[in-house]
Amino acid sequence: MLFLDHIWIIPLLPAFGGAGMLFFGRKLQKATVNVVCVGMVGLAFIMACGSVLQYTAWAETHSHQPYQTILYTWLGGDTGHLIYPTHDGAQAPFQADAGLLLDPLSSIWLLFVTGVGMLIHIYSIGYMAHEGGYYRFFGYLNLFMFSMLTLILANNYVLLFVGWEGVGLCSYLLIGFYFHRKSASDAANKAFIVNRIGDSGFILGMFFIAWLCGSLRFVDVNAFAHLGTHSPETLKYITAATLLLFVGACGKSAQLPLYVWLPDAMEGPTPVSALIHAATMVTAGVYMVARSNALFVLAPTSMKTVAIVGALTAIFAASIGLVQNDIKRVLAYSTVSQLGYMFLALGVGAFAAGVFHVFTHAFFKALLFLGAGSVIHAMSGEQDMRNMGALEKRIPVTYWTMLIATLAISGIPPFAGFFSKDEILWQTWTSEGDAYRILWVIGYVTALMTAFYMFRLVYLTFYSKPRMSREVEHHIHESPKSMIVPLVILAVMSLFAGFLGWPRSLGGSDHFARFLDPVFARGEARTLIEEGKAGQLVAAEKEEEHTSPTEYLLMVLSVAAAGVGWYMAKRSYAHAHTGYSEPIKAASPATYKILLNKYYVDEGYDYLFTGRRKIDGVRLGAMGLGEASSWFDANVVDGAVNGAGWITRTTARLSSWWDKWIIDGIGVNGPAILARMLSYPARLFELGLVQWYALVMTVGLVGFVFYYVYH
Amino acid sequence: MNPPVGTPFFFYLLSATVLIGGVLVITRKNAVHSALALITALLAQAGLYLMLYAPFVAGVQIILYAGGIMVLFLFVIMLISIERSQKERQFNKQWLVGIAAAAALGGLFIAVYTKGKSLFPEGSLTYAEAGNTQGVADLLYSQHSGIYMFAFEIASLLLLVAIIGAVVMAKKRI
Amino acid sequence: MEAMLHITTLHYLVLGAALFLLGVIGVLTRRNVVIVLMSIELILNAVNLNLVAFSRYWQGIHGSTALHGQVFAIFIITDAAAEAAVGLGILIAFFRNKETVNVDEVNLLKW
Amino acid sequence: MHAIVEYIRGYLASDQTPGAAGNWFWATVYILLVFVGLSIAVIAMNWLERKILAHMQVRLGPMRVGPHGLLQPIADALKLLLKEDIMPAEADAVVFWVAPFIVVLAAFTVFVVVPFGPTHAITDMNIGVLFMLGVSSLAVLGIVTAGWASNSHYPLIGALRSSAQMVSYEVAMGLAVVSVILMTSLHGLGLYGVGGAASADTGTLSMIGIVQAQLEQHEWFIFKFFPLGLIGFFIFAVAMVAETNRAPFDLPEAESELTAGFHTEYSGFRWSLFFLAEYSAMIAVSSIAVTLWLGGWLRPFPNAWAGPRWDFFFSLFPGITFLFLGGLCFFSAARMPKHPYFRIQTLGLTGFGATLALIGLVLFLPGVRERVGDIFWFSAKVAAFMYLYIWYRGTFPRYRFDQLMKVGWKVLLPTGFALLILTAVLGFVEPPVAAWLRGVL
Repeated sequence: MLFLDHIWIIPLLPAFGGAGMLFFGRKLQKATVNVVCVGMVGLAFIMACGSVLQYTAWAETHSHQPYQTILYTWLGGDTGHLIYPTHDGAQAPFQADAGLLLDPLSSIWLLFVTGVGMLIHIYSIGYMAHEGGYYRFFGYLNLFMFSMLTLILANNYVLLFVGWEGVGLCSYLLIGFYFHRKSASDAANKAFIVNRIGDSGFILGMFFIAWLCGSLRFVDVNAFAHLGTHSPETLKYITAATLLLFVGACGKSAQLPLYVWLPDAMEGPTPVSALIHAATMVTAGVYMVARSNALFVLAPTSMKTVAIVGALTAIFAASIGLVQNDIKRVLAYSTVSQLGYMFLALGVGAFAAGVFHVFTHAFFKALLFLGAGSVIHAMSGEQDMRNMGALEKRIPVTYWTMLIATLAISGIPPFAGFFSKDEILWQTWTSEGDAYRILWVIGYVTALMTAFYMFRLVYLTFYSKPRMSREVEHHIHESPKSMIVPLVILAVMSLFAGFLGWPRSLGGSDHFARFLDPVFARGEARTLIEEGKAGQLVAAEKEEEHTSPTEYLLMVLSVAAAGVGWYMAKRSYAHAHTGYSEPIKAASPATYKILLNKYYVDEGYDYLFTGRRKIDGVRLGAMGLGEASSWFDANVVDGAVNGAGWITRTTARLSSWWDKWIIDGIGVNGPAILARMLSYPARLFELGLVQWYALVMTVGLVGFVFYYVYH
Repeated sequence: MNPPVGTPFFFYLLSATVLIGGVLVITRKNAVHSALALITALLAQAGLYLMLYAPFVAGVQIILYAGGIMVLFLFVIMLISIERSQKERQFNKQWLVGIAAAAALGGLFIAVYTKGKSLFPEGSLTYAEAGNTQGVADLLYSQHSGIYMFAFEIASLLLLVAIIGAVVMAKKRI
Repeated sequence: MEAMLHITTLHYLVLGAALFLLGVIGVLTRRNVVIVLMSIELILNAVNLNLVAFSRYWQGIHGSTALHGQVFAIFIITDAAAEAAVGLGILIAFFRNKETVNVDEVNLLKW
Repeated sequence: MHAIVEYIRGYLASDQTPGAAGNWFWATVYILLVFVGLSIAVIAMNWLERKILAHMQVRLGPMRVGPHGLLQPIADALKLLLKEDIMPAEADAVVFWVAPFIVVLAAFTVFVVVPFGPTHAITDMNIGVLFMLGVSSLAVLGIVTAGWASNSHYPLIGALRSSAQMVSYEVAMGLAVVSVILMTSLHGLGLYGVGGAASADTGTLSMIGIVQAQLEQHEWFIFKFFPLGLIGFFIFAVAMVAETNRAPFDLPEAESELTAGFHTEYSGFRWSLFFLAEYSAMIAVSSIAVTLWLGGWLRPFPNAWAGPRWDFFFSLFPGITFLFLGGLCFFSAARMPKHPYFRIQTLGLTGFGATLALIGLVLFLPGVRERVGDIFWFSAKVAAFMYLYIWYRGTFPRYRFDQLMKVGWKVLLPTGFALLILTAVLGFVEPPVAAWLRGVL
């Protein structure tokens, strides 16, 4: 068990790389930076593969337990401090280990985070070659890898939260990588602050769990959830805890209403967008909810909330994406939308399907972003799709790989996206309760929109007529090898990753869901037996029985939606000239304006929370309240404080006078003056000449010897 | 081993050299002459050490005093010009009192030695000088009988402090 | 004459005392700092001479390993080296500031 | 009368140095021998240095006075003795007069403890090495006073340079020597050990004792704890050149900068004393190096090639050497021009060669043969050093003063400290490790 026993090395590798870069990077050559950073992540990837392989072997003989290793306790523990009462009155120590946990769920994250991370590192070598702060960029990236791996491998909520905050920090640093640009630093601040709102929910949820279970380890929490005999009171608390956790997930994974930071995060370099804001970090929320599935299953209200928020986010972001012109922004909204899909899956209890979508999404979305980066690279930094066009022949590799990714995200078989998306829609449909049919409809429309805006992107970029300036056109070139190779690898993965989850209905065996069974199924089965009423949420168990004609029908329908979206995009944009017209604008200018301005959500937030916009010079909302309380503080509270201060000062002055003239004057200086006057005669004896002292010494010596000889 | 030859003769010869050297040290106007007289006295004293069967101390006396410290003295004397001081008074105002005090001390010494004459009765003793260095080393470093090991370390510390002190004192800018 | 021909420890002690007195006179009366420092060396040497003489005396009583006096002499030579280095360092600093080497022109310590 | 003869003959049976045996007669004889030998060596060095330097620069060197200039040093000596002895008016007379004698005294006194053989030393002191270092360091006093007493600028600068230089390099020199003294106490049969186990674990400062330690430990100290011994030897070899103020460290008398340094104002007999002292000091420090690192009087491979046959073989070397030199003279004489003007030269050279050959034949006599082997090997090793000195002078450019100080304080001194520590550590650690290794193997 070489790799499994030393699994703690995996996060430490990029940590070393990152620390090395941030401490000594300034002096290093670019080649050294490459070798160290990419090498560290590559090693981490190799170790991750080895660990997962060994884990599968290990799990066979350990009844599919999670593999857990605790290095040491870094907070609380047996010290006797930090003891608190839990909800049933028992005393429990607050404890957080530096412990690692590997189970199928974290295995999947581990593999694609290190794998995609490595590819994006390689890509960055080419993409960042001519940028300043090269070592800083790679240092941040490695630091991010460390945080993300900590998050994934954590065996308790507190350590997970450490990784959670770590990736937040790296996200902040990388969004603001071009910190001399105001928009970039604003975007970084926005991401950071919005995430903190979510984190506050997460922390509260964590405390709830600690209070409920007496422990924050996942195994203990799961054991608590599987206990089965929960009073209605406890179930309410669990609902509250899971809702709070979901707030955290909303922040990190950009769900309504906290999604606003993600589109702005595109200010960072493109590899960062691909790695952090598409493939890995934003799925942390999904991971956290999936990790807490045992608790969520116990709280139907939370599940419904998750599903509804997910579905709404999906369609909301997709509709915005229809009209955006910035190539990266389209992809950003697409990411938000796909994240919505994932939460929809989690909300309807199809955890495996959600995770599967995360997995496939990581590849094709990273590919899309990297492809977009390659396009931007070719276009000398131009990001506006209105100024592109007809790049198909000029950058063929980028074109082909992006086309594959587009087919994948649109859900066209047999590309990866088809399997995961179809699975989600199918699970939504089969959930009991009519309301879920509405969610299905929303998801279905979103799928159509997805196909439309993705093909819109492809047509505007690669087909149609060239709309760029002559100068830019002259410089178009295919990207260097280090950028192309990751694109190709990711394209291959986008093509084949879906086969892991080939559904039973099409004659497959759905390896992916099977692999995840130990994480999700057991809890659900027990809940089903003991609760009965939670049955409608448990779809995974029953899917084998439901291989019905409906499923094939839905499959055909979703493929049809993708086809329709493709066709509409082709008709509108296949021959777009300079000054082409948007079809939505033609149909309804008002809708177009609302969509283009993103439903005015940012402006609304400015009025309500940030106080950046005022009405008649008066701030509204949270900041207005702040200003009012500030006035109260300045005039009333501080006035009282100043009054107290004045009284103190007057007293002190009196006391000072007394000290100076009475105590110091008579008490202290008096004796000193006396001593000086008395010591004046003794001073006359001191000549300050060394030899005089020596003479006195000699005379003293004579005296002593005389005394000892003749006494 | 044959008894050393002419011990009293050499003793008186070397003693005379030492004393004359000492007198010259404190009477010469020119500091270089003083230093040369001191070197002579020191070398003669090294000879006395040899007569006392202390060859190691004699060797240290030669290499450290005559070869090291006195070179330092000469070096410093040459660095500071002393033409002016040669024309000035050589003795300070208290010289008479100083000599008187020293004479009193000398008188007391005489008194003490006349009183305690019988304390050191033996004549010329001969001891092996063969193991002298090894014996001194034994006292300084040996694991069991090295009772001066700590003192030795302290002495090395003292030297370190002296090095730093001398540099700090003498260097214009550090 | 018999006493003159047998060199006893006392002979060395008398020589040491004489050397010591010479050193004391030098320290007490000379103005030149260099010579004062040299006189201090004389004093230290007088002490060393006594110590080595005592060492021989004790060797006569306790055998040839009673070398404590010689060890002390070596320590004193070490100290003399340190003293000379620091003393001459002070002397150079002093000369640089006051352009003189006369010790009775330094009495700043008085104030 | 009989007693006196017995006194003289009695020593020959003993195996001690005359000093240790307390034999005044032989001590005086040895002193005279050393003095005469040293004077001859200095004269020979004078001639050799001029000839070798000349040949290195593709010149002939002195050729006129005597055959191949053989009588040149004698002529020079005569000239120096007869020259007027000048003393500058402003010089400090007494000190000016005393200074060269201090230098000469220091250079010659050193030879009291130099061991030309197990019994061929004037005396064997318990503190031999310390004595040599101490007394040779006294030379600096003479140089400093000479420079100061001249009351002139160049000599004073030369004197200051000399004192700084010699005090600096003495430290490095002492460290190298101490490492050897440490080695004498490390008898342990470790990885490096090839000799027999020793009786006691005490070291020695005695010159004879050091050579005997090398004999006992079956290796010259230059090879001991390889490469530590070699490094120590290197430090010493550099420091000793600096100590003797020879090229490339001849800054105190750098002629291009200071005319002649500390002896600029000296002339005639006094100048020749400085000359004598310089060469004696060179021989003295070379003797230290030979004794400490190169096995002193030991012939090559005294342990591996032991036995009467080998002894006989190696005892032939002194005679062969002299015969060879004599042969060289005959050869040169034969090649002299046949012109009558050269008759005296040819005759002189033949006579000289005959003398050398005669000495060589005498050295083959059994009684002599067995007694001079030690002296021969010692002198041969020292002679190699002497040649090195000349070679340095012929090849190396002079150092700048700050570079000189840098080498002394920043290179040799730290290396010396490291060497000392490593020697101690190795001596302490190596025997058990070696024993363990042997156990493993």
